[in-house]
Amino acid sequence: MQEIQKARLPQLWEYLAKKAPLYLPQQEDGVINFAPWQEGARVKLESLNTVLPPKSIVFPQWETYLHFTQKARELKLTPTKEPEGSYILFGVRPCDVAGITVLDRVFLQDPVDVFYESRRRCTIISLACNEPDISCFCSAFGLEPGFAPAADIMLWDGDKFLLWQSLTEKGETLTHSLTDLLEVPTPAETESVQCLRETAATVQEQKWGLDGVKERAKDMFNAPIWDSLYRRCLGCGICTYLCPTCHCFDIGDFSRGERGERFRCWDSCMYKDFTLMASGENPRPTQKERVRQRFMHKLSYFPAQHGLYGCVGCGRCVRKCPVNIDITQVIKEAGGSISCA
Amino acid sequence: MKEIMQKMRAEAARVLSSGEVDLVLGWEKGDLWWQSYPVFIENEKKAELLTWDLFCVPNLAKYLLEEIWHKKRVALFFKGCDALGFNQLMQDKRVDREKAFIFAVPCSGLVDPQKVERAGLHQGLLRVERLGDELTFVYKDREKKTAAPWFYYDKCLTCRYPNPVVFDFMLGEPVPVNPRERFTAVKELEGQNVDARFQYWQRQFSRCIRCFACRNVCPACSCRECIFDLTSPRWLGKATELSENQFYHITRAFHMAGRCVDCGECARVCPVQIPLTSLNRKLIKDIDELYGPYDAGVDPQKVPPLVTFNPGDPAAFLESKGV
Amino acid sequence: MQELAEISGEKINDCYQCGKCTAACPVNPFMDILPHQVLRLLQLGQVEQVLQSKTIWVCATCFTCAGRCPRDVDLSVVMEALRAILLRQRGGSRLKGEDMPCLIRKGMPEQGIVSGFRKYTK
Amino acid sequence: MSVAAKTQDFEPLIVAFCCNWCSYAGADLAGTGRMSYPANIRVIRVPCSSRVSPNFILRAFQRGADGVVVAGCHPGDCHYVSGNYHARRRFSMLRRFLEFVGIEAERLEVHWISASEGSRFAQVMQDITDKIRVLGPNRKLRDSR
Amino acid sequence: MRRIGVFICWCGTNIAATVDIETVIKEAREMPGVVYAGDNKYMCSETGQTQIKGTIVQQKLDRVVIASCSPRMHELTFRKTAAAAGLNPYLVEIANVREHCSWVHKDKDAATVKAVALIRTAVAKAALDTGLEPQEFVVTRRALVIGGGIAGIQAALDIAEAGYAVDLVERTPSIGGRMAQLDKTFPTLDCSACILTPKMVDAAAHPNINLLTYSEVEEVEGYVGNFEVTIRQKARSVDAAKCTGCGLCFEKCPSKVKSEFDEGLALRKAIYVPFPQAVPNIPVIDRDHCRWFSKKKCGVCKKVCPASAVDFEQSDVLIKQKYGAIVVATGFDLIGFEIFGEFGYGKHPDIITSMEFERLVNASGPGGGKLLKPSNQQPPKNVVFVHCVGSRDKSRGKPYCSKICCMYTAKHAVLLKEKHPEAQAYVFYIDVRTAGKDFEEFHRRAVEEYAAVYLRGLVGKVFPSGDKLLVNGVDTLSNQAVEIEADLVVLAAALTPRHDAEGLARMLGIGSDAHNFFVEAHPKLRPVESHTAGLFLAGTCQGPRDIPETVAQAGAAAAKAIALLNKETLLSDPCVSAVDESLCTGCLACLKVCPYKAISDKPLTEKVHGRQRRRLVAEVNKALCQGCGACSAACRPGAMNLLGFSNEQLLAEVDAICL
Repeated sequence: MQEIQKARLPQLWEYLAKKAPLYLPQQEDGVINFAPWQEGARVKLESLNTVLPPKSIVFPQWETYLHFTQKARELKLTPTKEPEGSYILFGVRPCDVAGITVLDRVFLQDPVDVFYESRRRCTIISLACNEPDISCFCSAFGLEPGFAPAADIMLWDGDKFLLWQSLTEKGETLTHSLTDLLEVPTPAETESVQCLRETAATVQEQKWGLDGVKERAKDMFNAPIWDSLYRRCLGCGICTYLCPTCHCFDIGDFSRGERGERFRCWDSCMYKDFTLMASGENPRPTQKERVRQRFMHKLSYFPAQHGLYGCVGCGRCVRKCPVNIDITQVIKEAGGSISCA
Repeated sequence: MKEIMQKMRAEAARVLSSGEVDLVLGWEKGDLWWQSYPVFIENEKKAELLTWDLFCVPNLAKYLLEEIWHKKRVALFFKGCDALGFNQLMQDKRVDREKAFIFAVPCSGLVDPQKVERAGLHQGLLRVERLGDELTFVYKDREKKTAAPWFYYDKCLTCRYPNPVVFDFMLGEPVPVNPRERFTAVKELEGQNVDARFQYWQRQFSRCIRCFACRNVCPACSCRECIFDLTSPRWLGKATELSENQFYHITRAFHMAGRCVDCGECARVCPVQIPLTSLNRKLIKDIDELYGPYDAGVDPQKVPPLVTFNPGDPAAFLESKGV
Repeated sequence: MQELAEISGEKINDCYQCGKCTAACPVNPFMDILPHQVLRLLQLGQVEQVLQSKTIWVCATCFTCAGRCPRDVDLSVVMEALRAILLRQRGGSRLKGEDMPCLIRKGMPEQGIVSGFRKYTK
Repeated sequence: MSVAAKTQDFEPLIVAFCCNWCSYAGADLAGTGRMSYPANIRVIRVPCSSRVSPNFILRAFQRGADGVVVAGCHPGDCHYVSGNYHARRRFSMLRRFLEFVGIEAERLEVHWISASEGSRFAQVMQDITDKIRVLGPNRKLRDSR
Repeated sequence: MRRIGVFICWCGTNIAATVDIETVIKEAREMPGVVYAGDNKYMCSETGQTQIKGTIVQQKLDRVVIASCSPRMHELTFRKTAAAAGLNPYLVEIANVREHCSWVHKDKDAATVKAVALIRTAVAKAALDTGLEPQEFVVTRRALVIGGGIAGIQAALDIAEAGYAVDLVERTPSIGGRMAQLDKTFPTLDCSACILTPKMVDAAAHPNINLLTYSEVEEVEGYVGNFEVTIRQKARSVDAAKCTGCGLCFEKCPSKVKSEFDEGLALRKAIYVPFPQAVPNIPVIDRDHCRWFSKKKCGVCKKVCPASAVDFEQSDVLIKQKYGAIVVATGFDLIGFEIFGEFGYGKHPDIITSMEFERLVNASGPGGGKLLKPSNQQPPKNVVFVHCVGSRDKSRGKPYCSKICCMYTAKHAVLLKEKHPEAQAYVFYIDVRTAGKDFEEFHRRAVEEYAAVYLRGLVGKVFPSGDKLLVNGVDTLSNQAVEIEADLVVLAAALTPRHDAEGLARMLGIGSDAHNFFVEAHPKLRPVESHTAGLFLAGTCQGPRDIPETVAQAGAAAAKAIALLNKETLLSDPCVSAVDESLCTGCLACLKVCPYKAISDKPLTEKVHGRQRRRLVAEVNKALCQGCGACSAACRPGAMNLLGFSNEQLLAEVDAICL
């Protein structure tokens, strides 16, 4: 384990940014999002969740993957070059790291998404949460606010310094290149990590027991809760677009005369045209089916298919839903139990 | 507020049990301090779910669009801004006045959770209460008091119609109307040069993720099919390329011209904090300047300024400004 | 001609010689060229003849001609422009900067000096 | 880049929406009278200036137009009685609004050109082309793809 | 995939000299959907049209683009050509590469590039064309003429003679209009009344003409072939069926009011006929001035009427009638004099308008046509006439020439001398315009035989001096200021449309110019039609003109109306708005911007998730819609779409033109 003085962070970022594009949480007009570092960047490490999850970097909202030209009756296709993968994500919270592992299940399984695969070669430096928010519930899914096992490097906030632990070979290599900036922590400091992890876990007041939720959720298709939830749903895409695990996309063309390009972009199961078919038929005709789909997918279908929940408890949808549709209420309905610490 | 909440519950139970209405739309308290969300009550026994607190911000009027079809009559609670939205729906012939039984709830301002968070008062917060002009933040083991306006939504601070302009039954006393200047941000932008303004808006529009929350929450956006969702013709591409985002925001705002009731809901729900209010208010300000003052949503019988004309209108496009 | 157009800003060619300016002019008996003739001569480019006339000095700038003109030609402004052209030509010798202190001491009103400068210098 | 250099290298694309009864006919008259104006002007025929939706204008800018002109009958002369009055409100508002979001107002011009004003049509088009040349290409609203 | 054919016209050298045809053909062949591109020296010629027709058949074309002159020139020609080859005529698009390209650009490369762009745009639009079918609708075979002056009377008589029923609406109690007020007519000096009154009687007696005097048009709805008009017949307070026209009532009536017909120079009674030859010869009660109506006293007329025709209880009647065609002939007013202070009109009784002069010189007018000074009833000696009072005056009056003043002033000079041989006429003028048969000769007679003194110049001031009027003027020919001691000053005032013409134009949906004269559909080729089909113009409501021109135009308007009424049915232009009911929200913003009231709401019942819903949607009346597209732009979701200029098409055009 090593540590870096907070005062030296700008130096670190400058160094890292020279090696590869470096993304970290930055503030613009009061909104904190991952953005490429540059001189004078307004970095905001201390805030918990960014508005958009780092999903927007590994799986951008839209990307072109094919160019085409069409002359008379001749069509020529040129695939876009694979995106650059050697960038660094700095300051990713453990829930968001877990979100990326959920995306991995989708995009890295056969057939592998080569664009995602390429972007996924990035290095993830995670920052543990010391004090999760009241709307956070990562622990419900067996995650730990103070630790992200899937990260390459793990950081803990020790007030004046960040404790630094590489978790993977990739992380180790990077750590080795930083000997000038990193220091060896005192044993007391090293030990404080354990304490931080424990405190963070206890701050989350609600202790969730999710035993049997996946199984019960399966039977919730006709549950009355959907009737009360969907009626107030506005049908906007905030919950899905801000979700670190939602991964649905649409494919579209943009053309200018005979040349054009094909792109893919995020889509949302909350939109009424999400399942609209060319015939005009819509298998999810009302918002009820759409709201149900979203929760069932996270709590039942995805676990059934991939063995893990499609929710990481980051709380973004809970905080940003304009009408407070709250997934924790659904989890409770599915038998999730809460005991207050 | 508690008093009004009691009245709400009593009135809701009364109109349901008397059979005057078969649905009451109100707000219900959630698990967390800032959660007060729309609730649909069809049984008088459930009237106890109703709440009235500093977070009852969602406008209930738009739910009428769907609910009205299967109901005899719907009772609902309106703050001042909600009533304007309702009138706009009336003007667009989307709701039938007869089908709504309106309880007016004068409102002197609601609390913006983001402001609470920014002030660092959110950790461990249980609830927020108001007495006069003072807020009390209640925690497990302590309390904190502050002046209320600090934490009100910006839109509440500039609110010009806190007392509903349309209702059947008034709950509580009308509150004083004391709005702050609402065009400050617009004027500030107008004072900048065109490139500075472009950079400002470019930054805002680039953040847009096209979640359409601003549209879906808006009481003036009530089209059955939105132009932005159409595939033939495809007006708006799905990629969030900057020019497409610009098209979205310019067109959205322009569809609001002469129709925006300035309720500020679009800006409230925007997850990336695009200052949509400034776009809407620029149009309101120009309409006021060019065609005389017009407040959408006050009188649904008035002809909105952009579907009428006066032969003596100014030709404002002849104004030329330095680049 | 161009100078005249610049100073007056009037469109001489708009005049269609209805003579209303002359008909309305209260001092036309004292003019050697009648007001409408002034415009006609200007249309023909005969500026010199107009500048030599008594008319432009007789004109009292009462604006009656301007008020009555059906073609929006303000003859009183044209007259003033003609006078200005002459005065500026004659310029220089009439009023010199170095004479100022003396003139002021003699009690010439300051307004007079200012307007004198405006008239007699370019 | 200096203004002069800009002016030489840059051939602006200007889309003109002309109402069939006045401005399109005015453009025809400019043609009949062989009154030349820059080839940068391309006319789209619409029945009335009130047919022009702001969306078409925005789309033109997205697709690379450097300037857009809407031309209709003089107020009071509308073939459809009141169309241009509606257009006048609509584009007064739109032009101010575009300026507000940082687009040079000069890129959108509205003119009343009657069927008998061929020379005015040519003059207006010449003036607009000159102005846009100085202003340079539209980069602000153009789709980057 | 479409099968589009592109035909490029050389127009001799008109296009080919500036646009490189070969390049254009090569480029056109590459355009999406194009299967054929060819050229012809003259596409509109017989051979060109044969080429188009042949190619449509051979190449199985489903859309046609013609790059040629302006669509305003030959769109119809080529639509007919396509139709002859079995293609729906609305599947033809024109790329205007002549007026908008070859004729206005000199650089061949630039013009060629632009021609290609224009063709590409037309191809993009054509690809989205849909075949349109005009609708047939029945014509109401009845005409309405608004205005009972000479224009209205003539138009009504002509239409009636052709066998169609006509309603002739006149605002005042009698038909006759301005012409009835005149004394003699130039240049023949025949008596105005003598030639007009027989026509008035004819009109009243014609079995096909229904006179609606003392009536006004209140509302106009509908469209060509089927106008629906509401006419308010004001209460006459005299039962027309009983009245014998004996005149006892107005003989006895005690209330006196200035006569409108006599331009205020004489008095009439509160119950009156405007002039002795009035048609119908039935009095009306001017309720504003009648003692019975103001004070509930008097009632003398009722008492003396031998036929008991006076009826104080009568009320306005609203008549609703359908018409196939409308002729508008509302005539003129004179410009107001308030702004021309220098003439002193209104400040001295001997300063009068030409219209007042007409009344003074008229045998049936005040003073029995003796032409005496209004101030003292003495014969005038020196009379000054002033031309162009308010006309040709862009600063305070009207910039246009009122056309008739030169001639009637000459006539007045002649009439003056006839009445008072010792009198002297002085005429101030800027130009004397005598374009017309025998006009110049007449004017010369006034100068040569009647010794009128013409002074080239205008009047600067008129002011009283003793019992005379001093007139300051100028003669720009002798270059001297002139002062005349006059007994009478006559001002030739500018003609303007009726003061309420603007409102009528809006009610009818026709255009009016900056001065509120109604606008013809084309200044040269369609001078008696308005922009709105089925509405025709006659007389001075369209612009200043004299009697023969007015009569000719009235005949022409009548002929147009007759041609229209002669058809049993009409075809509507299919380029109208259409509603996509699935998109329509029913907000009816479209209705608010529609200038033709062509949009209404209608209920629609549909099934949503298995349950019935009834909602409002907009509906377009295809016959009323004129295809302006205002509704399409006002419709937020794009439910309203103008066929032929649809959203899809305009977007495709924008995309294509920007390439």
